[in-house]
Amino acid sequence: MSLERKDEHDHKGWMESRELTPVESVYLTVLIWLDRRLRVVDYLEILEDLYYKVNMQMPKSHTEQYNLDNKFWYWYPLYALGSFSTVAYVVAAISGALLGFYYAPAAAAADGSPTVAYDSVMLIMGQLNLGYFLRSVHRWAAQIMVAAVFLHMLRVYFTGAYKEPRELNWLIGIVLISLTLVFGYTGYLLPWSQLSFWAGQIGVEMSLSIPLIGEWVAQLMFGGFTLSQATLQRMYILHVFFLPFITTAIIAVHIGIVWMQGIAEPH
Amino acid sequence: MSDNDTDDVRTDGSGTGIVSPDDETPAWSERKERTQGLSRLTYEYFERARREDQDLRQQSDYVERDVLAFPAWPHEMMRNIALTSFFVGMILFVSATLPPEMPNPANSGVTPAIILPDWYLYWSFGLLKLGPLNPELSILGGSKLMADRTYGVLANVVVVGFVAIVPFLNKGSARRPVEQPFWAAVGMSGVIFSLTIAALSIKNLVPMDSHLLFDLTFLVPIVSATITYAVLKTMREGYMFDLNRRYYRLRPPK
Amino acid sequence: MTGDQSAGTEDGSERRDVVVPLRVYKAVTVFSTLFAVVSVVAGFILVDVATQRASAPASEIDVPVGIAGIACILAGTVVYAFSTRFRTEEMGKSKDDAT
Amino acid sequence: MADEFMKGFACLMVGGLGWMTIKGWYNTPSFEGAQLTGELTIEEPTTFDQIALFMGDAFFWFAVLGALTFWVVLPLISEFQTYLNERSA
Repeated sequence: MSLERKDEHDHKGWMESRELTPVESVYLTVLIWLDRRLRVVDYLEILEDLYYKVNMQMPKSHTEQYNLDNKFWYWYPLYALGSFSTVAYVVAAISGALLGFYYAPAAAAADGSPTVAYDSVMLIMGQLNLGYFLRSVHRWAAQIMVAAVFLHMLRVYFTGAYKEPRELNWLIGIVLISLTLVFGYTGYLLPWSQLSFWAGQIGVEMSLSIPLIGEWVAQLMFGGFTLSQATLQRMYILHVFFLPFITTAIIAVHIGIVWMQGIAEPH
Repeated sequence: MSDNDTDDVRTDGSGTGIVSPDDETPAWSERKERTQGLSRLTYEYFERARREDQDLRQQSDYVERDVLAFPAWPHEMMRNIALTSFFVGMILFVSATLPPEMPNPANSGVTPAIILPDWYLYWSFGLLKLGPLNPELSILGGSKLMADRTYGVLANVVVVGFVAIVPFLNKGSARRPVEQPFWAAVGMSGVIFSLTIAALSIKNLVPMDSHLLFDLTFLVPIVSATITYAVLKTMREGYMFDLNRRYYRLRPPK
Repeated sequence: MTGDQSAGTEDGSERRDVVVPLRVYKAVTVFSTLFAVVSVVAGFILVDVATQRASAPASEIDVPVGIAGIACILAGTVVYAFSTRFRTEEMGKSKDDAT
Repeated sequence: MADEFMKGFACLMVGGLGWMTIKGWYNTPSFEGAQLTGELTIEEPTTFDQIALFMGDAFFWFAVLGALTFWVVLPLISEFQTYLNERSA
């Protein structure tokens, strides 16, 4: 900005030319006074300018071109569900990384006595400053991410957005939704509480009942046919090492394809 | 809303209509030979959209970039950032006010009253309880072809598999549910089934006779699909009626 | 939109609209939002202090501070609500688009 | 129209979140069993508890009545008014 003062709008003259109630004129006078001194609006205008400079480089969006805004805007929340699940994923990743400083996947006994894993979660919940909030954010972000992913899939289904040329992205989406569920399941087992233990039992039985490869799958995923330390260790590594890498990569591909193809809007 | 009452032909809310006034225009019957109604309209709309996009790009004020539909940046992202910040606020609010519970340590000796995964796996858990539907083969002397739990795992595979092949079953350019009542009805039955099967998986918590619940699990989706189909079909007829009226008002039959 | 102020719509709901220059509109939006956010947060902090984070028995609540807190919250709300009557030229009311 | 939908939806969301929070605090005795609709978990409500319980009910009715107003009542009234206007015109 130059040092020269811009031509200011004659607020005083303008206000006198209007029929304003006393309250309104006081209100405006105060805000204009603040504006003259703090100039916050100037900085926001720079941002606005930047936005429009970028914006002008782009072709018109469909809604702009066909003036659909007033008809479609209340569906926007449904179109934001994809980004929303990504944001929830990021929130869960950050809080999960912080939780990782305190959690230890150790000594999975099943005799009703608290294990190291259980104790570390109790420590996070009870003693750590804001620890309960951290675990709470992680858990809620996960829950909400799953819900958002389900709703995102429904939106895509009902607006027919999976059709040509987006079949591939639909398939990738199904892989992602499954990964999200596995993410949730492995995380559910980590505190090694009663719920975790018995959910783990169901998992072992499910994998054992797969024809032909059942025993092999149980060995691979759960480290045996009964729940043990190996199970907890595997769930932990799946949850904090394998799944994050795989899921992040696939999310990147998923969003990249959306980026290239554009968002499919119903007409 | 108000568009329906105006006399000029506005098919999608923008300027030009699909009916051109000259004699080169194919007759109604010729139009009808290709497709009709909403799908026809959609086709026209897509064609024009593509053409205008093409024109815009060729004006070369724009950066050369192949956008097939709706640019993700910045139009979509700006909107999404605004909306998602509300959602993140919601996450922080609920996590500050409602922290998670912590049950007792794992104990293989005590079977808890409730053995459940998280809510989002209820549907999968419910599919494991479809034992009564497992076919019995008389050849095998009434014994079942596979164990009930194998059957349940298989049901999961079938459901996910069906969802996966949807894009290859449902083709065409129809987008809105009203354009494709059948597929919307299928989707609706799927949504309702995922809810009823989830209810089935927690049947000891649902205050209802378990046999009735089992039957309802399969009946309710079918009923809701029928209702959806009927409603959408009716809406579609309404649109068609409106389109026809406008068409004939413009070009009255001889 | 006739003139600078249109009082109410046809269905009789009185709602005052004041048309202001764009710059003033921006100032109003930015500063009223800022003021509202700050005073609502401050109000909650005051209420917290007055009631010792909602743990004090009823007799030990610091009444003046508590009332000041609630007044702060209300003031923020009122400022924000008041800002919605200002708009600039060519800014249609959303209701006009819909009908 | 869209405006009305969003307002009703906002009422539903705000009211629902508030209701869920209060019920989570006061009406969820344990993880096993009734969630949000269980028995009161406190014996002698203090002033703050009473305020919170009242707020819980207020949120609930705000959600229900707010959504009803914007989605049902107001559209009905405007429909009725246009009907009356058309008749008188």
